[in-house]
Amino acid sequence: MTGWLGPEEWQAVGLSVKVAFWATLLSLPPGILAAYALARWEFRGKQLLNGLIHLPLILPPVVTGYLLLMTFGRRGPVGAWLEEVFGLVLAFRWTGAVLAAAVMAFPLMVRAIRLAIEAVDPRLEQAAATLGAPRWAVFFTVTLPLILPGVIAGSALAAAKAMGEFGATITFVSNIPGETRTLPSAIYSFMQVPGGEAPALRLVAVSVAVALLALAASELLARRAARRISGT
Amino acid sequence: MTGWLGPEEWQAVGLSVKVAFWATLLSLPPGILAAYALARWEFRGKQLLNGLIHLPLILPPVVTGYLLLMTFGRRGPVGAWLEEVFGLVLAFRWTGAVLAAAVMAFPLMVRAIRLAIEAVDPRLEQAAATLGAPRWAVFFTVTLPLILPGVIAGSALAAAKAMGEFGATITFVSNIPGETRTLPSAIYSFMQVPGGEAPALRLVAVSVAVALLALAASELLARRAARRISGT
Amino acid sequence: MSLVVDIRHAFGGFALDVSFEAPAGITALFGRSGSGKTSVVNAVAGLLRPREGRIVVEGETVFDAGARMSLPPHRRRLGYVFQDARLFPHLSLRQNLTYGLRFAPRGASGPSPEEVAELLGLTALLDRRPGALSGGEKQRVAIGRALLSRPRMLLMDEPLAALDAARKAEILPYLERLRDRTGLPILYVSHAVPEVARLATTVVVLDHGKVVRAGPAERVLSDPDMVRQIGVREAGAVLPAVVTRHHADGLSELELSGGRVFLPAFDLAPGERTRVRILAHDVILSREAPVGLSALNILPATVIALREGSGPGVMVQMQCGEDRLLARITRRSADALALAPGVGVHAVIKSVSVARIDIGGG
Amino acid sequence: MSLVVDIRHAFGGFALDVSFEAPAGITALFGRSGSGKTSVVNAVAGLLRPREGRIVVEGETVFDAGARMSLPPHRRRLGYVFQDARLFPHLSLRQNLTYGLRFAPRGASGPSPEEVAELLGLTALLDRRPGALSGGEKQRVAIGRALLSRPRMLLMDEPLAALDAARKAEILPYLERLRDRTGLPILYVSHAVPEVARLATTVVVLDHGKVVRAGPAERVLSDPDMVRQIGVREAGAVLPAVVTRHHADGLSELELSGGRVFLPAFDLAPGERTRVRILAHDVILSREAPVGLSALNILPATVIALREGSGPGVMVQMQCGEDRLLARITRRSADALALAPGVGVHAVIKSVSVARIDIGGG
Amino acid sequence: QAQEEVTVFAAASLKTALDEIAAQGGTPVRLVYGGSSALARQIQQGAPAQLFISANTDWMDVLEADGLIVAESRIDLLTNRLVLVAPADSDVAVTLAPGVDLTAALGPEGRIAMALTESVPAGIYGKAALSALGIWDSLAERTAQADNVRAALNLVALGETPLGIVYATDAVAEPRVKVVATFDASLHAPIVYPAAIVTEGDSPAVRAFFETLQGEAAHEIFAAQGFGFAGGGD
Ligand SMILES: Nc1ncnc2c1ncn2[C@@H]1O[C@H](COP(=O)(O)OP(=O)(O)OP(=O)(O)O)[C@@H](O)[C@H]1O
Ligand SMILES: Nc1ncnc2c1ncn2[C@@H]1O[C@H](COP(=O)(O)OP(=O)(O)OP(=O)(O)O)[C@@H](O)[C@H]1O
Ligand SMILES: [Mg+2]
Ligand SMILES: [Mg+2]
Repeated sequence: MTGWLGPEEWQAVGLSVKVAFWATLLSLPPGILAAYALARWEFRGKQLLNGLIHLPLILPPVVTGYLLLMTFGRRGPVGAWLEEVFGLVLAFRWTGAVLAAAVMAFPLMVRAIRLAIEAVDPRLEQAAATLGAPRWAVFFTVTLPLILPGVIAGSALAAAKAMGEFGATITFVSNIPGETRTLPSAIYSFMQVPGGEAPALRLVAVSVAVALLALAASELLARRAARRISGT
Repeated sequence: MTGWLGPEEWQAVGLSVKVAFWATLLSLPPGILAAYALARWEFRGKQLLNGLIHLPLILPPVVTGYLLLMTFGRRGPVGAWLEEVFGLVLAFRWTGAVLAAAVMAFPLMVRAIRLAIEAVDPRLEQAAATLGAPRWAVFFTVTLPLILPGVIAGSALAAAKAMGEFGATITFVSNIPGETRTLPSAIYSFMQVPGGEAPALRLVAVSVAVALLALAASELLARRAARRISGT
Repeated sequence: MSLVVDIRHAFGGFALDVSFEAPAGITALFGRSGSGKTSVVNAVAGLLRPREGRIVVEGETVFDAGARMSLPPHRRRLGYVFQDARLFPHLSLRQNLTYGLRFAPRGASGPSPEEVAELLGLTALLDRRPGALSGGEKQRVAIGRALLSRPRMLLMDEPLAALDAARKAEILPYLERLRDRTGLPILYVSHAVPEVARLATTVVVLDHGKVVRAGPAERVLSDPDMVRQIGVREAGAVLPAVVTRHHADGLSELELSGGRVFLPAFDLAPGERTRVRILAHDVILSREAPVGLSALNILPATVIALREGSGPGVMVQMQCGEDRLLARITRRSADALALAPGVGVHAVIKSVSVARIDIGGG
Repeated sequence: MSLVVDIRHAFGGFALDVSFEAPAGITALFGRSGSGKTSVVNAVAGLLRPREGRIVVEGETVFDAGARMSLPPHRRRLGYVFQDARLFPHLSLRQNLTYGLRFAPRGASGPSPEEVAELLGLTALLDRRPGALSGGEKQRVAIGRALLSRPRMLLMDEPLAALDAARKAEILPYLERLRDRTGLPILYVSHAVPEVARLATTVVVLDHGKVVRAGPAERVLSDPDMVRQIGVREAGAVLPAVVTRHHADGLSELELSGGRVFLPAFDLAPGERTRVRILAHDVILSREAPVGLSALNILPATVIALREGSGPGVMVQMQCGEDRLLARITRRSADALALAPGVGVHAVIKSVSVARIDIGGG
Repeated sequence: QAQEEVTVFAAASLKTALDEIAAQGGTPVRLVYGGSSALARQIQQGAPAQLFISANTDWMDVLEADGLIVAESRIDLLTNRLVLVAPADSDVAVTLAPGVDLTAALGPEGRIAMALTESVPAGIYGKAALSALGIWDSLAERTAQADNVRAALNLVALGETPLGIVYATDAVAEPRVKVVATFDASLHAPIVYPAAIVTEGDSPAVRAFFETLQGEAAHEIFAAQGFGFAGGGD
């Protein structure tokens, strides 16, 4: 198996998994918050927020990558500030790949979670409130457990997207072996040269295998969570 | 306004909207079917189907486009058959762009609808059955109306994705002005040359405006559908 | 037999083993909370597939585990009023009510949606959605919806529990008319003994998933052994009666096998047969024929047995004509009156204590 | 005043305009289906924000439309038993029951989860999930959950409707004890007059969103005008009484203002005050003192008024000591006995007809 | 200093050759491949590039104007040629003379695969060449423009288009296509791959590797891929 892929390729596989993992995990809190806000709150600029979240879906990834580069690059306003204040560099680092993947996957995650929140029976939340639970407690003890299947589904979608993300990533953090050269970037590189199809397809197979594994795991988790909720 | 964009660019806008519209509309029936199957049925190969549907999310779009070209191109097995039997040509046609956009958007749509189906209380479907409704009638009179908000959300996601799809489209049907030159292709084109950022951003603005409009409309529809369902 | 149920099923920790046969009319399923009533109804409706056994409705086998056959719910044509209303939230009341109509066989007759809405006091609400209804309103819609699906049998799981006395008093006679005029069989779950006594032809008593008693309503409800299941207050005898005449002052006269009784007027014609229920605790006993009492009904009877409970009460079983009567009195009174088997007594019954709800055809 | 409600609200087509004050104890909300009971309870709980008015619970203003203040539900600390159980489907019964416990103030005392589970017969089910429960089991969990949130007031919307008589007979005394020992006020919605009569200190009768009658339970339930709301069968008088002694044969002796009555034994000590309810249809009248009857309780009384209804019955209101008694007899009997205001009569009441459910402290 | 790794940003089409050169040892290098435009923008944003090899002079000009590359180090490292390709089983024969009728070779439905003619270098050169032949106007409608030259080649390889315009280097290694004709170098601006040292990344190691690239061994490898050299060769 190790013979089948070169060390650089294994590196790309590992990096992709790492990026997808962190992108999904770090998107979860803001994703749940945004989904909750869109599903439950009324506020000015709600449609704007909704549009903003969907933007990475609408824009060609190159544009998203370009905008990320301009904003979070070392010379970009936010990027410079992050580096100065926190010493955090995103540009051309795997952390930047995480950001790009997270941004691209965010709308998918938010949509799934939002649908789940909208399906929660508000009467159960009311019941919790009458039992003395403050709003945050209602959220953590009732809402969140009830939307768990949606959160898992959203995370699965996001992780799959993060595994496959390419356009924004390569535009933002480039294609640096060991740092930002994810599986899709590697596949792209192979596809750009004569005779690269075979190694590209080998990487595609790996990527599909990893993603299917993750998907199956998420199905299992979601099913277990759903069983809990059906209450039997 | 017409002066702000050239006629070719207006053409690209129109084409993108047309492609997104048809891609979304045509994905709906198979999308609902697939979501229903994944949510409710147990069958061999369920995980495989699930994986297959997610594939376009996991693969770099170029690869998806490449696979589409090999399958649905004029020389591809399915493409040749379609042309022979139905006279339907996809390669280099806007119909092909619709196919590419639909395939890319499909996982997003299916996920949303599936979540909605999983949230339907099966006891309502049972009630319909005891009132004499056969399974298909239960689906159309109870299940479908109840999942409408999810269907709308899924369609919005799919349409947004279809508006932004670029990699698979250009790989499959290339960039033919008036036929397959969608907004993202045009934007990509501008982004390739020094100083092309300004015109690219102009097109981005148009694309964002169109998508936001569609999103807002979908929100409105979904809200109305949800109000119906809350039953007040 | 209009309904044959013979099923066995196991949930985690709960075993259902129910077997009974019921003739036409209304079959009441009676039993404590958690005794398996809803499970039996679900099995009849096709929503629960028992592990073993069979179910026959009106002569047609709808479920047979041995033959691996189970008619899908929509082919069984049983109108089910669920314990939780289960209205369609996306449809208006009118659409909820008429939902089953389009799936009913062409020729099937039955009440019109307007009649049902009127009966259930829903006419003003027809354009509302279920979410904006009160608990009782929901339950009424559920009843109407089942009625309008033109079923060949009704399954009703505590349909009147959420309703007030006045509303019940409107719906019960309607169910009786259904039973009597159209012959629609009904499987009826209720905790309310007056309802059961009034409506049921057959009573099936469940306990911990098993049938502990099943048979004609008169027999089961008059059985002193059933006191524990039914509750002391609701114990009583159900006696067959024939209407003899209606008086101008609003009283109807009925002939029991043991004598004549007066009841508030009701709408059966003279000559028709009915049933009256006389609660044990509504009966006063006297050794001599009492005089000058407001009570109109005094029946001579002979003590058959005295049965003591744990409390201060004694259940006195009496022969009254060809039927049996029950009286619940204190031990102190029994002693004072020197009651013993064979002793002749007079049973004093206030006419109004044979309540409307306790009269019914059968 | 333990509870002050003064609210106005309008749904599409339904106007709520309710104003009443209730002292400590149990306040029963009574009224036909759709009369606005649940809406009032929701307003008290903070789940419905009325357009106008104010609500004061135990001296604390929890809602005041004028001052634009509305305490959020979780700060009101009212344990709400919903008409639909609303259990948390993702939690086990044990977790459902103890849900409110962690949010209760530190010092708050009350029954332990084990006690509550035992009382409600849920001990064997604690590890189950709500989806696998029967209708009555769900309702019992909902009651336990509200009790265990250590509320300063209980809101109960038809909590016992889905329960059998035996189970009710276990839960009712517990609610009484709560009322008497801990002084926990309860706002109680019910269609069942026996429950209301037994428990309620105050009765508020709603009709079409308006209060048609409110006041102490004895007064409201004994009011012949309430017959229409309550139903003929449930009309009766509620009289204050003092326990005098308990007899060895299982009877307890009580002193009413108009005489002595015997009841099946119950657990109040001699000297304690209580209430007994005597249903109008359980009373037989006689001009002369009857002899040789199994009925132990015979009270002398004077006819105050006769009220005719639409049927063959007459409601006879009598003075009996300082209290009023109601009897429902036929017009024929009233004529035969020549009843008229001022006439002296003997009211014959079977001891057991003053049912357990109709005795209660307060 | 042998440990210092040199980061090279290079046009994706150079991958095969550069991988091979790096594998021969010497200076350890980190090779980053991408589109010239993306790489140039990243260098503008401070990417850790030390050497930039572009497929496109415009972007190198931009960087030079911004002072981001060491101007004196800039050279035209490689050159390329434009060829007309057809599927290997095709029997089309064309001579690229002015006014040549390519539409006949395309048939009624066929298209000619190119890279984007407005933005991608291979497409720009191709359009220039066709214009010089005076046939662009008649062919513009019949193009199938891909986002990069590899995708255009792929269209021909799969037989989706009967003709395509790609670099000679691409055609060399693709057995499913054959070169029908080669465009005369005078028909378009010179196709060069400029290379330069990035100002911020200048170091002895990068200069050493830059030397290697211009050395004999590297030349052989480039030549085997079909590249030419500005200074001489073919
Ligand atoms: N959100 C709403 N919109 C419109 N009407 C409503 C709404 N909620 C309740 N109603 C109406 O207000 C009236 C009172 O409802 P409520 O639930 O308070 O009645 P209730 O007395 O509790 O009846 P029940 O005994 O049947 O539960 C009903 O007619 C109901 O249809
Ligand atoms: N899916 C299930 N899994 C496990 N136990 C179940 C399931 N469904 C029902 N039960 C149990 O079976 C028993 C009978 O339930 P059922 O609903 O038939 O009772 P019921 O007689 O209708 O009671 P109620 O009067 O309270 O509605 C209950 O103890 C219940 O907890
Ligand atoms: Mg039940
Ligand atoms: Mg209510």
